[in-house]
Amino acid sequence: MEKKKAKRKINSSTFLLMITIVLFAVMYIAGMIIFEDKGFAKPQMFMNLFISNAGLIVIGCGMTLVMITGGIDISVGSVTALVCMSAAYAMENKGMSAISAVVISLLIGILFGVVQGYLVTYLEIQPFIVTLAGMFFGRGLTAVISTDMIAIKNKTFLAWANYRINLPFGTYNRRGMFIPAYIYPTVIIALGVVILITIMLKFTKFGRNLYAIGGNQQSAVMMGLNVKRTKMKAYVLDGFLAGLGGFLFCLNSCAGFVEQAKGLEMDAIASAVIGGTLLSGGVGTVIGTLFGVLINGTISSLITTQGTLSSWWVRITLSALLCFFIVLQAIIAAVKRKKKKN
Amino acid sequence: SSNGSKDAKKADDSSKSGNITVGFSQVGAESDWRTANSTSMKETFSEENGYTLIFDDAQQKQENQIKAIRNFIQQEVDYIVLAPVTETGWDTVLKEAKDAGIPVIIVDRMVKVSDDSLYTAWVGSNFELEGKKAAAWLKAYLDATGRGNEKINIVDIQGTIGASAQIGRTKGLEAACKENKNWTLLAKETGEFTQAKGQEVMESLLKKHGDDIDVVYCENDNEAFGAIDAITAAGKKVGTGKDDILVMSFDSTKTGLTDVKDGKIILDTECNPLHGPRVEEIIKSLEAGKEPDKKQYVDEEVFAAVKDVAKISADGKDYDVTVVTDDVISKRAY
Amino acid sequence: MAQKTILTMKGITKTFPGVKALSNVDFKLCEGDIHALMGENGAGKSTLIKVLTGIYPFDAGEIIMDGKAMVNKSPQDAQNNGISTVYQEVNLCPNLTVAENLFIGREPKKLGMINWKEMNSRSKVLLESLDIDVAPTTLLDECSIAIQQMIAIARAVDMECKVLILDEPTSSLDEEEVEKLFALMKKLKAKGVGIIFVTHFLEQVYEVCDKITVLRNGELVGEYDVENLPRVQLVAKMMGKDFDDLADIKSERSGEVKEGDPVIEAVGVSHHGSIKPFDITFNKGEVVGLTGLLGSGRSELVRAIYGADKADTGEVKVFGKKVKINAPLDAMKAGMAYLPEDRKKDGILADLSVRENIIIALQAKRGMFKPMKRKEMEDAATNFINLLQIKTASMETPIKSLSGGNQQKVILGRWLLTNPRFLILDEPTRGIDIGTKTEIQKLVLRLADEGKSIAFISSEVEEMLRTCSRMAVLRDGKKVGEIKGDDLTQEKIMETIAGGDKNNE
Amino acid sequence: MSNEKKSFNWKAITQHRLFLPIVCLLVVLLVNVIKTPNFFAVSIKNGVLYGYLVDVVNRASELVIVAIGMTLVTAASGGQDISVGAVMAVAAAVCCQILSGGQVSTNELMNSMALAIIAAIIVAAICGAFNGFLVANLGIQPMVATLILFTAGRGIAQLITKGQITYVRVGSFKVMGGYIGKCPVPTPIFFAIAAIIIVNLVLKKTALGLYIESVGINGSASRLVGLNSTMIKFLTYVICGILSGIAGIVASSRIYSADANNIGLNLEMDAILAVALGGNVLSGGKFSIMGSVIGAYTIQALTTTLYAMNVSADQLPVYKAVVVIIIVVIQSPVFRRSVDEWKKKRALKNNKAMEGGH
Ligand SMILES: Nc1ncnc2c1ncn2[C@@H]1O[C@H](COP(=O)(O)OP(=O)(O)OP(=O)(O)O)[C@@H](O)[C@H]1O
Ligand SMILES: Nc1ncnc2c1ncn2[C@@H]1O[C@H](COP(=O)(O)OP(=O)(O)OP(=O)(O)O)[C@@H](O)[C@H]1O
Ligand SMILES: [Mg+2]
Ligand SMILES: [Mg+2]
Repeated sequence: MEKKKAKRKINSSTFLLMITIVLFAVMYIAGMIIFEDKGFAKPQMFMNLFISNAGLIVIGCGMTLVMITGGIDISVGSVTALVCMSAAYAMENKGMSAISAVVISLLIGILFGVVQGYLVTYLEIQPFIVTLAGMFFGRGLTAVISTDMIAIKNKTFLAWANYRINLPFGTYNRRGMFIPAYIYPTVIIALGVVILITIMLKFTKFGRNLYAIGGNQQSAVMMGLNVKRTKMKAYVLDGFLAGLGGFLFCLNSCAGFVEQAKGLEMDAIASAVIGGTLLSGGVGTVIGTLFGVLINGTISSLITTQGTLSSWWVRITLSALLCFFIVLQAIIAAVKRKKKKN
Repeated sequence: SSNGSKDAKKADDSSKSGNITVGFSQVGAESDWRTANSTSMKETFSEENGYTLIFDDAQQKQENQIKAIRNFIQQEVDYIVLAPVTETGWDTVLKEAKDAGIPVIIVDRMVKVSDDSLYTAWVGSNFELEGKKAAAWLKAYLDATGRGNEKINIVDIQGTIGASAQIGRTKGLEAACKENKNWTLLAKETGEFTQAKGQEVMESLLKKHGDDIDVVYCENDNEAFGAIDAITAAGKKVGTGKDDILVMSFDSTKTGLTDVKDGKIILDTECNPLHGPRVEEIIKSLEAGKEPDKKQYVDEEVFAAVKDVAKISADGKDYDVTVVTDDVISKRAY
Repeated sequence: MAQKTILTMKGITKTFPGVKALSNVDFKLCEGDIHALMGENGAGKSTLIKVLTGIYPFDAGEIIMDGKAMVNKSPQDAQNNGISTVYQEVNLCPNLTVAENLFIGREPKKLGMINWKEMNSRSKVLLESLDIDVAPTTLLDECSIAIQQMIAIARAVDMECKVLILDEPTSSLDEEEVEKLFALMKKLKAKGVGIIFVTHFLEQVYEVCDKITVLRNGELVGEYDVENLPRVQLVAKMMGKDFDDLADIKSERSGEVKEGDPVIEAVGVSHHGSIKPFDITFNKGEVVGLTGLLGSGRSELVRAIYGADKADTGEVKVFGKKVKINAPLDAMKAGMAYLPEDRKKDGILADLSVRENIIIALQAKRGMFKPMKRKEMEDAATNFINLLQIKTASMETPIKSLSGGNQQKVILGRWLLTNPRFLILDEPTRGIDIGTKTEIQKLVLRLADEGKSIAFISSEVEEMLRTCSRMAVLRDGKKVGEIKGDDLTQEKIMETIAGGDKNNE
Repeated sequence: MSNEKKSFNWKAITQHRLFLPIVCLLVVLLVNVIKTPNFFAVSIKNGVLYGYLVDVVNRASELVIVAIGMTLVTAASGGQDISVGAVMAVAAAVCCQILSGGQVSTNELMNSMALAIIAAIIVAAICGAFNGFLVANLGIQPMVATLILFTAGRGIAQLITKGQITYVRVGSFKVMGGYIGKCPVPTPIFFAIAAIIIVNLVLKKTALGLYIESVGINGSASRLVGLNSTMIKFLTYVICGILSGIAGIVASSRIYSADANNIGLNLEMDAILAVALGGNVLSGGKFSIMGSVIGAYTIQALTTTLYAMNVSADQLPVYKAVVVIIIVVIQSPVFRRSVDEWKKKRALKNNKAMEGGH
């Protein structure tokens, strides 16, 4: 009897995550079958999902943290732009080293985290509004630094950005040459962050407190948790991850400009939600967010591979797939809920 | 490895079908100009012409374009055509293309990369030259109408800050203002290439500078439409009259030229979106084993509402000024 | 006699906008004492506790613990200072497991990481020691409110503490659970823990407590030893006036219930997974009690009738006519009203004013396009505030700033306003002070006299015996019997609940 | 005596929930007294009202209309509709495409104006219904549900206009974004006022307002008192869709064209901001339409002010962010509490000093 109950519990809390992973696998395999002749089945295609989204994965992790507390951070796109611009400006216009660019990036992230965290936690202003202001601020500040595009030519930086790590598998191109699949260091950093945060969420006091706060903030206070400090820490960590993610983003694009990473916050939020995180707080995992990112990436990859859609059909198809996905998820969850009740 | 060779064979089969595969990464569909640009590409690289076009819309996001190029590489396309969202940030992914042995042709905006061999050729507009042409025309026109020494106040309604077109066109004007001592640039404010913003900015400028403004330099047609509305609403007139305001614009879309014909826009400098044929030329010469010119500017004209100026020169070259008639408008493709 | 004082509160004063919740209250707790904190609804008991544990800052006064003055800035501070608390409203996290709710903030660790295995096994031991039948890995959200209450208690008692505060922990527990709790309290008392115990059940006070402190309207009435304060006097002190004893209310009943004048009949109604098909009839002018052990499905039964959970099978007849009940509104239109058991979750609209909370059901019944006039709303609100003696700063005060018991009265008022012919009361007297409780019981009987039929659920058998003329007994989601007339005795009920064969019809 | 009365009223005023939003709006406006003295000058030029202030009120119209819808959605579902800008674009596209009869540019109406407007509003309502269905019936979180139309909307609009900007250069169409005959007041202002009045009337004359608040505060309790939570949430999304549609028509009439990419661009963020500046909670429950309206005017006043002060548009967000933060901090309960405490302390000190004086 007890065992049965325990099993039921595991199902309900990891269920959304499992749907997400299964749906991702189904979609990807379908893509591999349909677009096999267009190279969709190549391992590198899969690696590209990680390469192109390394920054987003890290930013998504930060987003997941604040969403678990019941908050949100829509400044991440602007922070990314600001990080890229500052790093580029520091290296190109001020002649600083690549290492100092890293430091600057992380500092910017942390600074945003601290200020936004303070406003949200101690002045109890709604997170959406605080980070909306953060979004305006970051974007504006980017323009203040420079309205020109700055290309990064710093040798060390470019060496980092182009350091290819070949994997022991690959494919043959049409001339019969073996091309190994490869990744960049950004991918390793991103996956490292996912693993660390997963451990943190599951096995540290801080991690569990985040869930408690998201579940019921009032209760968390009454149970004697230090809600304010925990929340503050979550925003600072989120800021740090936004800074780090921004830097990874920068490694992918090697440039700084005002319009960079516009709308990234929506990608991050969508990824987290598809991965099973609730905007209302208390529920979510970064593994889920990782799959959310991969799903978004796969959808756009499928559309690119298809390759005959006009601009507007791209948008419509993209959101139709997104819609299909979200609705399917909702329906499966609802059916599951009903079953559980019975 | 048997699997690998099978793949290789299959790829061979598909390339034997004869079509040349071109992957085109477009910025988006943010303006009529862009749509015309996409259409030009699609018409040129059609199945009938012996091509397979893989079209990708990046929705104004550079990261999407990077993804698309990586995707093209995996699809083993023959050529990649890139209309970049930004000038910078292409080193890594273009290197990947180069390593895969796929030539990359850049259209529209230029890219800044550490190594020029990362792309094969570039086709596009010279935005700064466009700005210079416009300024040259204005100078010639003022001279021709006897206002050459008058104090001329100009406001610049800029494009989206950071866009290459904005940077080039603003530069062209600024250089001219420096040269002509009697020209004053009263204000620069972005209208974000849209009619609504252009109107809003113009309203505000009119309130601030009132009757002082002589020339409004709009960096595209949509902004010009907005500015004209704002000017008319404030009880002023656009046109050549004594207290009127001269409105200058860029792009020369069909609707823009209609306003030129009506005398609302005094000068419209063309920005040609029809890149398809030029790109095809480059691909043809590459297929033939030739090396094309690295930089190729598309031809662009200057359209005026008045006949006062027949010829202008900019960057040491002469350009004819076309006076807009119904005929000119009906020939416009976009 | 030489008991050591562990906690002293002196001259505590606390004001909320519009209310003086506490004025100059003194309180003293000794080692190994169980100290009852008594008072009517809104007297300031919960507020005193919240001030002590740092949820609210206080305006004046001082708190001395172990001879040192201290101020708890937060419940965390209070915990660190050895004060462990179960608040009146269950305050746990619904999205966490039972084990986590028990241990959050003090998780067992290994190498700096939370040791889930140990946490779960320790939880299991703790739950078993209190006879709580739930697996540690269950999500709290899936537990019934009584289980949640027990978990909150388990959490509090498991913490090393010098002072244990229990604010109405027994309101949603049945007698068996209460016994378990008392045993536990006595054990802690023997260890020298000082316990502050808030309850509205006088018997419980006399069963376990040593001292009683009475509050009235935010002011201290006095501190007494239990032996020196007979019940009648205690009640008089709480209410500030003499109280005609609560005994035979039932004798006040005038009208005879006419059998066979059914208002609501349920035939074969069931809800999958929670309640098996049952038949039940509610006659005009009759109060029917529903009894059974905790989790026996009493709430589920009435919810199925009311359409709160749509019934899977069976039909409901009103005055012999079949009505389709798909949603609560259908039930309301058929003249039903339902006072839910979980006030916080299903009852109050926290941010809305008392006035709005009172009129909302009537408004919903009338429909969107027939909004009530302001005057009408105010009259209704004033009427029920007076009738039920709801203690509120004004009718525009948000309901969330009322004391628990007063919130309950507002919800009761909400349903009376709709003038139902069939009233479902699921634990209507939970958290209500003794005076008002009697008032409500009287009210229930009066309503029955007026010809309304009533379904009454309560964990207090005595209360049911006083009010009900017939009782249905449930066990494991099944109706196992009905008792009426002279059979209506405590023993008989217990027998049926336990599964005596005789009455299983 | 009169003094006493005044101070009594004063307290009542400061307690009013719209007090701070109004003060913030006034402060933003008053900055101009120093910086741009002619800001408040309103004159009649060319037969119409002319001045910065007129611009503020005129330009804010779409934002006001959308913010009203956003308020209702926020109150009922505790989430925001981020597709409003895209829905505006769709409505504009439908309207212009019908008027132009499918051409890229037209100088005469190809179909009747009423048909175009009604069709546009119906399409907008359908968009709202789509969002409402996802949120209310399927229980999808609002921001995610509306993310779908947020991405698809402009694509749909482009599909309708075939990727081009459709121009309707006809006087009668320009009226909605311009002027009615000889009336000196810009028409969008009338639209905004009409929207405010109609929605307020609906909320006053029906119990919808109470229903929305109740559903937003506690869905399960609302259901038990007989409210149809699903229906009410759904309804707010439909209303929000319709209002977005109206705003879209006004915006497209201003530029007599359907610019799928730019109509209502980023308006969703400003609308949400307006809701918050009006003192509303973004997690649902109690709401004030007038608060959001004031919030919307505050945002536009801020933008116009910054323009008037010659702040370049790309740096404008920095100032906007700072002002927004200041406003929300002033309105935050924590800040107000600490101010109250500070006041109390000072009063206490003064009292003591006075006592000492005795
Ligand atoms: N957060 C608050 N804001 C405003 N007033 C409050 C608040 N909390 C309590 N009050 C008021 O303080 C008074 C005392 O409330 P309290 O909750 O302490 O009563 P109580 O003795 O615990 O009653 P009950 O037995 O009903 O739980 C009540 O009048 C209540 O309305
Ligand atoms: N939220 C819930 N999730 C899962 N099961 C529940 C939930 N609430 C109740 N149950 C189960 O439903 C059955 C009936 O519970 P119900 O609440 O009707 O009991 P009850 O007799 O009203 O007891 P009480 O009101 O004293 O808790 C029980 O087996 C209980 O475990
Ligand atoms: Mg209490
Ligand atoms: Mg129950």
